[in-house]
This record gives sequence, C-alpha cells and structure tokens, in this order.
Amino acid sequence: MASPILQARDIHKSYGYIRSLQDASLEVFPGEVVALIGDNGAGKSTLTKALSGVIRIDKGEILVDGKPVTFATPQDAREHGIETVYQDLALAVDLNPAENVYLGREIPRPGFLGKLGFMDRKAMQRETERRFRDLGVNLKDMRSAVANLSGGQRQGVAVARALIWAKRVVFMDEPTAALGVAQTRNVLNLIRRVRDQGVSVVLISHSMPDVLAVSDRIVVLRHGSTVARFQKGDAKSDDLVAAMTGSLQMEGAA
Amino acid sequence: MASPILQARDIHKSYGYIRSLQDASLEVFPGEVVALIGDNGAGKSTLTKALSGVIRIDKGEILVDGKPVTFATPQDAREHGIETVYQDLALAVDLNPAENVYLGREIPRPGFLGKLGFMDRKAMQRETERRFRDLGVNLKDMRSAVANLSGGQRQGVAVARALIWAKRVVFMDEPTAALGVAQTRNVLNLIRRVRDQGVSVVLISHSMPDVLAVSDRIVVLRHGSTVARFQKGDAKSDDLVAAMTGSLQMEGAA
Amino acid sequence: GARAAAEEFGADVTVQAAKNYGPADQVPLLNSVLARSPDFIILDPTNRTSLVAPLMDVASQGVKVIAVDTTLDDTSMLTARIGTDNVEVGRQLARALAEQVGPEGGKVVMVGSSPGISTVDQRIQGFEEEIATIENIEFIGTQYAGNEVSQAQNMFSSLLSANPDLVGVASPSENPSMGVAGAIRNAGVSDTVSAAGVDASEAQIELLREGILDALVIQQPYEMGYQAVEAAVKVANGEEVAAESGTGAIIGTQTNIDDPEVSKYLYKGSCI
Amino acid sequence: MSTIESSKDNAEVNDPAARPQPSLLRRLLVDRPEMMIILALVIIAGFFVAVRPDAFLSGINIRNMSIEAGMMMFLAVGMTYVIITAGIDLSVGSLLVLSGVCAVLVMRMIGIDHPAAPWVGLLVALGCGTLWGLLNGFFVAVTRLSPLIVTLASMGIALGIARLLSGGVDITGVPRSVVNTIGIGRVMGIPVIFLIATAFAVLAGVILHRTRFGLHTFAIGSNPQAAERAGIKVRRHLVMVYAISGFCAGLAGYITLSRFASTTIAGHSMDNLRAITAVVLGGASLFGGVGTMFGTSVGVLIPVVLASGLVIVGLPSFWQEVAVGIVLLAAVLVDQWRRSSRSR
Amino acid sequence: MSTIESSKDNAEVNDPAARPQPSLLRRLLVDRPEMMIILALVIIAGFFVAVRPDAFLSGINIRNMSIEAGMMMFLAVGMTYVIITAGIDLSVGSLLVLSGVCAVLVMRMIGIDHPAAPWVGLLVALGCGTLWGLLNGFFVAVTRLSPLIVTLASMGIALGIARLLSGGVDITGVPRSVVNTIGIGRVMGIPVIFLIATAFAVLAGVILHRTRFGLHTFAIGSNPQAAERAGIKVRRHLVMVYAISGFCAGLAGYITLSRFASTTIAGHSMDNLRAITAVVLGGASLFGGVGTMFGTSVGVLIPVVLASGLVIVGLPSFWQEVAVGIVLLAAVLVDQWRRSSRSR
Ligand SMILES: Nc1ncnc2c1ncn2[C@@H]1O[C@H](COP(=O)(O)OP(=O)(O)OP(=O)(O)O)[C@@H](O)[C@H]1O
Ligand SMILES: Nc1ncnc2c1ncn2[C@@H]1O[C@H](COP(=O)(O)OP(=O)(O)OP(=O)(O)O)[C@@H](O)[C@H]1O
Ligand SMILES: [Mg+2]
Ligand SMILES: [Mg+2]
Repeated sequence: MASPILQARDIHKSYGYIRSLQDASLEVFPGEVVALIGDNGAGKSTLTKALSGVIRIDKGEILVDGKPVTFATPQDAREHGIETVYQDLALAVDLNPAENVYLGREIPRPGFLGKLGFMDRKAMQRETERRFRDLGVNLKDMRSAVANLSGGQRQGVAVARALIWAKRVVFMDEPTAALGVAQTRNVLNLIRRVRDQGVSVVLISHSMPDVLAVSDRIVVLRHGSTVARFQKGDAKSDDLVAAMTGSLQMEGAA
Repeated sequence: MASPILQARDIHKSYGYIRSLQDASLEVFPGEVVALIGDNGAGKSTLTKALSGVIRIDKGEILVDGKPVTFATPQDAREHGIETVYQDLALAVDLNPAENVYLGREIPRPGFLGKLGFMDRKAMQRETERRFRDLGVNLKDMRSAVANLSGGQRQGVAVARALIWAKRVVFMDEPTAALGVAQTRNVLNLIRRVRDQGVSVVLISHSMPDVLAVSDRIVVLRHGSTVARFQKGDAKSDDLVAAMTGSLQMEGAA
Repeated sequence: GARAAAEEFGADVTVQAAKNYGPADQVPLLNSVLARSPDFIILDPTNRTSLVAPLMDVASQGVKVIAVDTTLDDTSMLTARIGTDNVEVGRQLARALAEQVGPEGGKVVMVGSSPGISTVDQRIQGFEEEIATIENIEFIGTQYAGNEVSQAQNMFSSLLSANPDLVGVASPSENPSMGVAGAIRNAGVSDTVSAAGVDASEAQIELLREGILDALVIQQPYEMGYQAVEAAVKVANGEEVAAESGTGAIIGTQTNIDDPEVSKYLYKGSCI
Repeated sequence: MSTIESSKDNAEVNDPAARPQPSLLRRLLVDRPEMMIILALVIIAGFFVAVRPDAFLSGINIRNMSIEAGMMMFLAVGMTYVIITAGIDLSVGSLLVLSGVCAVLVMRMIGIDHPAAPWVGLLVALGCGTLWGLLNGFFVAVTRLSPLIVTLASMGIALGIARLLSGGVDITGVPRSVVNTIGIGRVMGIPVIFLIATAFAVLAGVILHRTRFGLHTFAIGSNPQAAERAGIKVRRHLVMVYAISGFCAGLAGYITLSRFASTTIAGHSMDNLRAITAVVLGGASLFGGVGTMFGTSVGVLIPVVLASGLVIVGLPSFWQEVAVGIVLLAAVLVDQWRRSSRSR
Repeated sequence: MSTIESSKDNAEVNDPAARPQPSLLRRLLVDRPEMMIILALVIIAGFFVAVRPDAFLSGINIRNMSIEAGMMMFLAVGMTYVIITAGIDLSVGSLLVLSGVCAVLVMRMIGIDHPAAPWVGLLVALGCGTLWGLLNGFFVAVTRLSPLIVTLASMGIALGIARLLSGGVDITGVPRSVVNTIGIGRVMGIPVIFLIATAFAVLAGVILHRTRFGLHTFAIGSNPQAAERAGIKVRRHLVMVYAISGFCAGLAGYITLSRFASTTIAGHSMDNLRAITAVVLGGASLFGGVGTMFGTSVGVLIPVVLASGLVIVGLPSFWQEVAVGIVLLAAVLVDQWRRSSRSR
C-alpha cells in the first residue's frame, strides 16, 4: 500500500476535565474511503476538528505526506488540500450558497479592483452553479439565503462546498444524518465518485449499512482512543458494533 | 382490530406557496408502534406538529377516539394524552432536566403557597430522577443546565420527558438521528417497553432497519400525501424505499 | 471664581459637578459631598422644591449652606444666597432681544433645551412675561430642542423655513444658542435675524464677535463663586453676611464685549 | 458524553472521581455565578473604606447610598425580568417621569391635603406605569417588533406626554405626609425607601426563583418555541413581563416624587442604561435565559458605591466618569474570566 | 423540500409555475427589503409637502435637512457595520466629542492660522476615533465581553476624558477656513457636508456590498463559527469593524467642529441611540447578518424629515416627541408586516 497522505498519531485533547481524545490515531491513504466510527462522545468530531485546524491538540503528531505539520487555523489545513463537512454544517445562513462556497476564498475582480478586495460575484455564482450541477446538487433558488433552505438542502450545500475545494482529503462528519433514504444514497454515490477522482474521504456515520457499503477501511474510536481497524470485507456489522461498544478488544491492526 | 385512538384524515397544510401536507392521513391504534416514513420534506414533521397542536391545519379532520377535535395549542393535544419528541428537541437549554420535564406542569407546593404559584422543586427533582432511572436515562449531573449536556444526552432528556407524560400516544420525530449504535438500540428498546405498557408510539426515522425492527405498522408519506401503508412482516426495505421515492404507486391499503 | 477666592482667603475648596443638571443627579452628589463633612456647601440648586428636604438635612448636620444662582422655595436653612434672579435674566433677555430687533419689530421665537430645569424654566418664564409687554414684537412660542446642539440647529432651520419673516430668536442656555447660531450661519441670515442668548462661554463670545449672536445676557459666575466663598469665610470668622445678595447681570454685545467692564464677567476657563 | 443506559461504561473517562479536584476557592468562584461580582463589590468598597473610613462609613453616606441603590433597584427589578426574556426596556426612565406627573396631577386635583391623596396618587402612578408596560408588551409580544425599537419609541412618547401634561415645568403638589414618611422617612435609622426597595426586591426575587411564573420567564428567554410547545402562553407572559417593568417604573416614579417633593422631568434620561448596566453586571445575559435577582442587587450597588466613593476620596468630577467606566469594564472582565474558566 | 438529484420529482409540488403568481406590487414590496421603508419615507415627506410646500421645500430647509442627515449618516455608516456583525456601539456620541476636543486642542497648539492646522486637526480626529474604536474592538473581540457593556463603559470614559481635556467647557479654535469650506460651504448650492456624507456612504456601501471585507462582515454576523472555519480571521475583522465605527465617529467629530466652530461637549448623548435607530429602521437586524447601507441612509432620513417637518407644520414642541415615537413605531410595523408576508 502507498504511504498515507494524512496521518494522525497519538492525538490527545481535553476540554477541562473531559478527555475527548486520548491516543487517537488515524491514517488516510490516497484514493480511499475511510470510515471513522464510534459511539456518541467517542471523539470522532473532535478528531475531525483537530485534523481540520479548528481546534489545537494537546499532544500528538499530525503528518501530511509523512512530514509533521501544525494546523493552527482551518486555513492551514485547507492549504494542504483538506476540506471538512462539519457536523453542524458551519454555514453562514444569511449568505447565499455561492457566497458560502467561496467564503474565505472569494474570486477577486480582474485588475486593480481585485487588489482592492472587490469580488467577482458573477463568476462566483456561475462557477457554483456549474459545480453544483456537476455534483448533482439541485437547488431551486441559487440566489436566496441559506436560511431559506431546508435542512436537507443545507446539508447538500455543505457537502458540495467541501467537495468543490477538496484536493486531497475530505472529512464528512455525519453528512447524511438528516437525509432521507434517496438523498443518503445520493451522497454515498458522490463519495464514491470523489474517491474515484483521487480524493480520499473520511466518512463519519452511525449507520453501519452505509459504512459497510462505501468504505475501503474502517477505524473505530472508543473513549477517545483508536481501538480497532478493519479492511473492507473483513468486517461484519456485529464486529463493528462490538468494537465500538467495547465487547471486542483491540484486535484489528493497521 | 380496535378502533383508532387518534386519527388524522385528509390533512392539508400550506406555508405560503409550499404545500407541506395535502391529503395526509394517519391512524394510531391502541398499543402499537406506527412508523411514519418518507423522504426529506415529505411532511412528516409537519404532520407531527399538526397532531401535537403546534400548528393549525388548513383543512382536514383530527379525531380522538372517533370524536372530532381541534388542537389550537400544544396544551390541547396534551390533554388528550398526546406527547411529542420534536425533531429540534424543544428544550429550554438554560433550565435543568427536571425543570424541562415539568415545564408547563409544575408541581405546586402543598397548601396556600401552591395556589400562589409556588413550585415544589424538591418533588420535581426527585420525581424526575426516579423516572429517568426507570427509563434507563443516565445523566451524570441532574442539576446542571441542559446547555451543558451533549447532543445525545439532550436527546435522552427530550425522549424521557415525552415518555413520562404520555398517556396514549407519543410522537417521536427522528429520536435517534444523532445517536450512536448502542444508544439507538436503547431507544428502540424503550419504544417497545412503552408500547407494552399500552402507550402507542409514532416513530419517524430515516433508518429502514430500525423501522423494520420495531414497528407494527408503517405509513409512507410522499409530497405531503399518505401514499402507502404496510403491516408488520408485509414490507421489505426495498418496498419501503420504492414507496417513499415514488417508484411504487399506492399499493398498500389501510 | 470660587477657586480664586479660596486662594485669597486660604480656604479649601473642592468642586463637584453632577453629570446632568437636574435634581436626580444632584442630590446624591450633595450627599456624598456631605459625607466628607465640610464646613460649608456652596451649591447651585437645580430645582426649587426638590432640594429643600436634602438641604434641611444638610443644615441639620451643622453644615452651612450657601446657594448660588438659583433660589429655593424655602430659604430658611440657607446661610446666604448669592445669585442672579433667573426670572430677571429672562426679562433682560427679552429686552436685549427687543433692542437688537429694533423698533420695526416682528416675529420672534424661543429655542430652549429641555424643560424641567428650574434655572432655565425661570429664564423662559421671565422672557415670556416680558416679551408679551413689548410692542411690535410677536412672540410665536417656545420650542424645546433638548440638549443636542444639532437638534437645536435643525429645529431653528425649520422654524426659519416655516416663518421666513422671523426677526429674532432667544435661547436660555448655551447648547440651544450654539445650535441656533449654527442655523443662522448656515442660512446666512445673520443680518436679518437677531439672536440673543444667556451666559458667555468662549464659544458664545466667539459667535458674538462673529456677529451671529447679537446679544448675551452675561451672569457673573466668577463673581458668584468668589462672593460665595467670601461669604463662607466671613461666616466662619463670625462675621455677618447679607442673607440675599445679587451679582446682577450685564448685556454683552458685539460692540462692548471687549470693554474691560464686560470682559471681567466672562467665564474664565473652567469654572465648574 | 453519551446517554441512556449503555453509557455507563463511559464513566471510566468522565467519572468525577477521576478528575483532578479543583480547589475550594476555585469551586466557589466558578460554581456560584454571583461570587465574582460580589468580590468586585467588596474590593471597591474596601478600597474606599481604607482611604476614608470616617467619611465612607458615615451614617449620612451609608444612608445616601442605600437610598440611591434602592431607587435604582425598583427599575432594575423590572429590567431583570425583561432581560431574562431576552428583551430590553428603554422606556423605564420616561415612564418613571410620566407616572410621577400623572400622580401629582391627580393628587392636586383631589387636593393634596385630602387624606386619600397619597393612596390615590400611588394607584395612579402604578396604574399608569402598568398600563404603559402593557402597551410595550403588546407591541413586543403580539406584533413581534424588536423590543429595542418598541421601547425606544415609547420612551419618546411617554416623555412627550409627561411634558405635555405638566406644561414642561416641574410641578409640585406632593402631600407632605408622603415626603415625610417615605421620602425622608427612616425606621430605626434606616431610610424607608431602602426598606421598601429591599422588600420589593425580595418579593420579586422569590417570584422569579420560586414560582411557576418565574420558571416560565426563564424558559421563554431560553427558547420561546420550546416554552410555547410546553404549553406556556408565551405572548401573554411577555405582556405581563413588560407590565411588571412598567409597574416598577410607576412605583419608582411615585417614590421619586416623595424624595424630591416634586416631579423631576429632566434627569432620568440615563436611567434606562443604568438599570440595564446593573442587571448585566449582576450576571444576566442580554440573550436571555440567565440572571438572578440577587445578582442584580449587587449590580445595582457597584455603580452607587463607586459614584459615592469617588466623590468622597476627592477624585475630581471628570475623573470620576473615567473611573466608573474603567471599573465597570474591570468588573465584567473578571466575571468573564470566571465564566470561561467554568466552561473549560 | 429535498436535495441532490433525486429531488427532481419533487418539482411537481413546488414548481414556481404551479404557484399562484403574486401581483407585481406585492412582489416589489415583498422582495425588495427596502421598498417598505422608502414608502414610509415618501408618505411622511409627502404629507409635509402637502401641508406646507413652501416651507418644507424651501432651500433653507432642504439644505438643513441634508446637513442634519449627513451628520447622522457618518455615525450610522459605522453603526451599520457594527450591527451587521451582531454588535452594538454606544460610544459613538462620546467619541465624536472626544475626537473633536483632541482636534481643537492640537490645532490650537500649532496655531489655528497655521496652514497645516486643518489637516493636522483632521488627522488627529480620525486617529483618535480609530484608536478608540480599536480599543472597543479589542475588548469585544479578544476578551469576548458583551459589546453593549464594553461600549457603555467606553462611552463614559471617552466623555470623561473629553471633559478633562477641555476643562468641561466648550473650546473654540477651529480654523475659519474649515468652517467656511466644510461647515457652511456649498457646491452648486449643495452643502459640502452633505456631499462628503454621500460620498462617504457610497464608498462604505460599496465596500460593504462588493468586497471581501463586506462579505466577511455579513458572514461573521451570520455565524461567527462558520466564518472562523472558512478561514476568516474573525477577531481581527471584528476589531477592524469597531475601528471603522470609531473612524466614522472621528470624522463626524471633525465635521461637527466645522459646523459649530467649537466643540459641543454636552450635546451628543443621544447620538448613539439615534444612529442605532437609523440602522434598524433601514432594515438591519440586531441579531446580525442582515442590513444594507442603502437602507441605513433611508433610515437616517426618516427621523430628520420628521423632526423638521413637525416643526414646520407648527406642531407644539411636546407633541413632536409624541409624534416621532408614533411614526417610528408605525414605520417598523409596516416593515414587520412586509417581512412576515415574505416568510409566509
Ligand atoms: N467544546 C467542548 N467543550 C467541552 N466538551 C466537549 C466539547 N466538544 C466536545 N466535548 C466532549 O468531548 C467528547 C467527544 O465529543 P465529540 O463531539 O468528539 O464526540 P463524537 O464522537 O463526535 O460524538 P457524536 O457521535 O455524538 O457526534 C464528548 O464527551 C463531548 O462532551
Ligand atoms: N415553517 C415553515 N415555513 C415554510 N415552509 C416550511 C415550514 N416548515 C416546513 N416547511 C416545508 O414543508 C415541507 C415539509 O416539511 P417537513 O419538515 O414536514 O418535512 P419532513 O418530512 O419532516 O422532512 P425531514 O425528513 O427532512 O425532517 C418542506 O418542503 C418544508 O420546506
Ligand atoms: Mg460528532
Ligand atoms: Mg422532519
């Protein structure tokens, strides 16, 4: 197997007295879908945030292409081609989808005006519409504020935004939690397509069927530690549940 | 089969130009678990709110024990023994779990003080702790504000509140959306226990395995209309998906 | 003025000003000052009635009270009172305005700040009484612009628009008169509209020199402060002082403002 | 953290026993939300006592501070309720004036020596305040306008009406008995105003923290939709909360009359911000759902002690404004520090 | 409504073509957020024109209103930015005074006839305002205190310092050239102040609505966490927004000097609420994320037109306050009606 493009080693993170992560590890290889699973509070979102630069870790190492890096801000992670769909979506609901997609990386106007900070709204709108079409994300009104979209549509915007920008790795923290069966299937297809284009995906989900359907590898977190790893085909749903709840102790290996 | 305790007939509800419900029907028989399923935006939450008195319907009939009723406020629905776990939980996050459980039906102090509106906080706290224990809802700190609880714990408080008060019907709008595998299993067990005590449950969920595991009957909504009904054992996951997405047309019957 | 006198007489003076000129702010301030147990309190009462009770309290503590400027409903607790009669100031204001307007007369108006401050209320009262007796002058009423300078300017501009034949305007305190001046300057009507005010801050005198304001009724705060401290020292030394003494007011105009007679009454820097 | 039965095995991570035990001092500071602000008050007062014990602790100063704090407390009581519902009431100062004017006018009408005059005046003041509060509440709750705008508008209207009624000048005509028993009255050396304010605040605090009405107030501020779904009549409750604030302003108006023996039309334009400051200093959040009456009463004391103490230590007038601002900022800063150390 | 490919068959329900077509008027009113408030302005102005066309439309009144609105616009521009970030800035009025005082003092120091004095004064005023705004921003963004409390405290401190510096009395010493070219200057009959304000507002509006900086301002007000995660430096941006508000106050301070040829220390205590009112009238939400510069400029005009018009139609002074409050309430009521009819 190739060497991992993103690797987290022995990550520790505490909030006050609560140890959210202790000894969590994760590696992402090129062009694969890794599922990250675990019970509520296992630390999945915390690990995602740590690898997206949203929170700082207390201890441990993050390596990109084998080289240690520090992610002080989300910007740092993005510069390494890492994008994230957060569990709470992290959309600015008063802005429209295009503005959300380009937030923080607006297209400047050509020429001097662009230097002054003027944006090319038309280009941003056009590009967003094109990419949404490509991804099969179908909004009725591309110009109205995200606040006017339903939960499922917002989910779509957040997923699309991450997929548009991701160069190497996309984290998806429960991207299908609020979605119906058809929509969920659609997101799973998207994940496969993105993977086939060479971008790795880390999928977090509580739905074992979905996890089994789409992932190449499965990593299990429990109480903030990585307790098991499975290869595609090695794992049955019951094994996964056992690993998550602790009836199975540390048997899979990297 | 006994006659339904709660019945909704041809409910219509529009928000401006958006018709959320058109011709939705639902009946709940004593002591059963009905699953209400449908795609995103099918109108499940809207129907739930209509039958909980949160929104007024534009057209249609609601019958309790065969007698037509109007639910102008949530209070009206509660007086008929109907409780609801809303999709957004509807908890007052600055209050503690006991205060949330008793909100709107506080235990008055005995005697004159009670008449003046004084509450018996101790009794409320004690009762809540007892009932939570009975239900297996396990919070570390029963006195701290709900704001300090994790998403899963809040879900637990909302579910417990509805189960404590429900006399006849509990609506549960995606009660397991944010829950892990173990926690989900637990909620499903709770639903069975409640049903066995004679309270009917209307479960809304996007997870077909969960729906199949727990429900006695399944009602499918599409575009605001009731399009199919299945009895336990009649339905396979694929049939349900087909009904939800419209590949299967109106075949199940009441 | 008070400070100068204090130096001269070797007394120890501390000055405190309330945030707003009104009894609601002045009374607590008075009480805090009292807690320092001074021998004398010199104050400018902001309300005829409201300060009676607190001052009774003060007097009963053995602290002697000297009131400047404004008077009280009940003066029994005062050791001395030094000041201008504000009703009289209002009358002088009316006469000064009438003089500036000239014999042809015409419409005049009053732009005040906020009602409820007795000094100002009395000036307005005096003005209204006196202006009614002056022939040829039609008084079209008092407008309150609040303490905001720009509001006064806005208000007087509108009054000018509504009454193009306006020939005079008076204002009973500094902020409204600054606003009025702004409006006059902006409309370029300083020749046709006469403006009279009360007090003589640096800014108002500047406006007088500029010819935008035409007359100022100048009280003598320096003198008042001086006399008050003087009286206090006298009482402390066991001398008699007159229960009532006035300092009078003087009319300043563009022509006499630089006369030494007048300029000695002007506010000297910070006096509060 | 996880929930519901199966979560038990999680305890290994989050078991309280496994946590490092925080020091007692730290626990006190962090768990009792009001501790920090009391600490700030103690420091401020301590400073003044140290510098001028004679003057600061003199009977007259203590009495004066207690009266001042009492007056502000009336308004702050109502404001506490309003802020807990995530609202704001800018009209209290104007309403205080309007209630006072109405009361005096009515008392004059029936003759100020008439034995019933004090009571009629009180009723008029309270009625006027409550009615106005109901109007505020109507616009906030029923038409769902922003409370800031509603009460800003009604602030201007109330003051305008007060001036119209009084002709713009302060009017006298407060029965002497009222001035003597309330305004300058004392019981065992304690100003009557302070006693009334204390009793009132305790009553309001008990209602806020012990009754259903109070609980519903917190619930509405915390999540109005959840409150609605729990069967609380949110609109009616909001109207009542603004009526309470109006009632408080009416009461404050009447007591202000007794204190100054006349209306005080000018001089209340900052009362609204002062009351809000007291409530926020006391730990309430402008986003609603949080606040205590005890905190408010401490929050009322800080500016009063500060204002009086700064005069006593002889700080020049203009410096005082600067000092008040800085201390205010410092007080909320320490409070903020407490909160962040709790949430960590 | 559903998402992502498979949702197409949903169109049957929500297809625009299937909806009843709203009337053009209704669409105009509902879809353009500013329409309603412009309508309110037109009605108000129309009323005054109808009653007293000569006076209301006289050159002097128009000029005066334009100056008055221009002055308020300076503060409202900064306030718009602040409110869009879900903040508030109560210190603008005091800061206006402080900047003016500093500028005059420095100009006096270098001699008011010195040719560079006007420019130095301008720099001092802007610098002073901006610096103070940076401080406000620091406390709001870095220590995360409530903007209301921070700017309330800094309001008191700024005014205190202004009084300390000036000795409490208004000081003169504004170069005549400044008064003549800005204060009372006109270009083709249009007051220079109005021209400057318009240019400034247009510039600020373009920045707000066309640049990244503006977009980030909306994003922060809408969801600060999302903005942070999108790589926006939220704290730095907030500090800059408060600095902009301070800069605006400094500019307003300098122009106020030119208007009155002296400082006006006591006369700006209501400026903060007036600026906030204008911004909220213009359709901004105090909860952040929403607002336009165009709306603010309409919101500035309404109180100005109202104040001037009511004097012109000869409404007695106290009635004016009442009328202003009622019209304000009516204006937000119609606006509210528009919003609710859109969300339905
Ligand atoms: N900001 C925070 N402050 C305090 N504790 C936190 C914070 N964020 C997370 N935690 C705690 O850290 C632990 C791990 O949380 P995390 O959100 O990573 O879990 P998760 O695996 O994503 O769970 P879920 O499946 O419910 O999303 C939990 O105990 C949680 O309460
Ligand atoms: N308050 C509202 N205003 C406008 N439209 C609404 C409102 N509530 C719901 N809708 C619309 O009504 C339709 C049905 O919504 P509803 O929430 O009932 O769907 P649902 O079946 O619960 O979907 P989900 O599975 O996503 O929870 C959707 O198109 C939604 O956008
Ligand atoms: Mg998570
Ligand atoms: Mg739903």
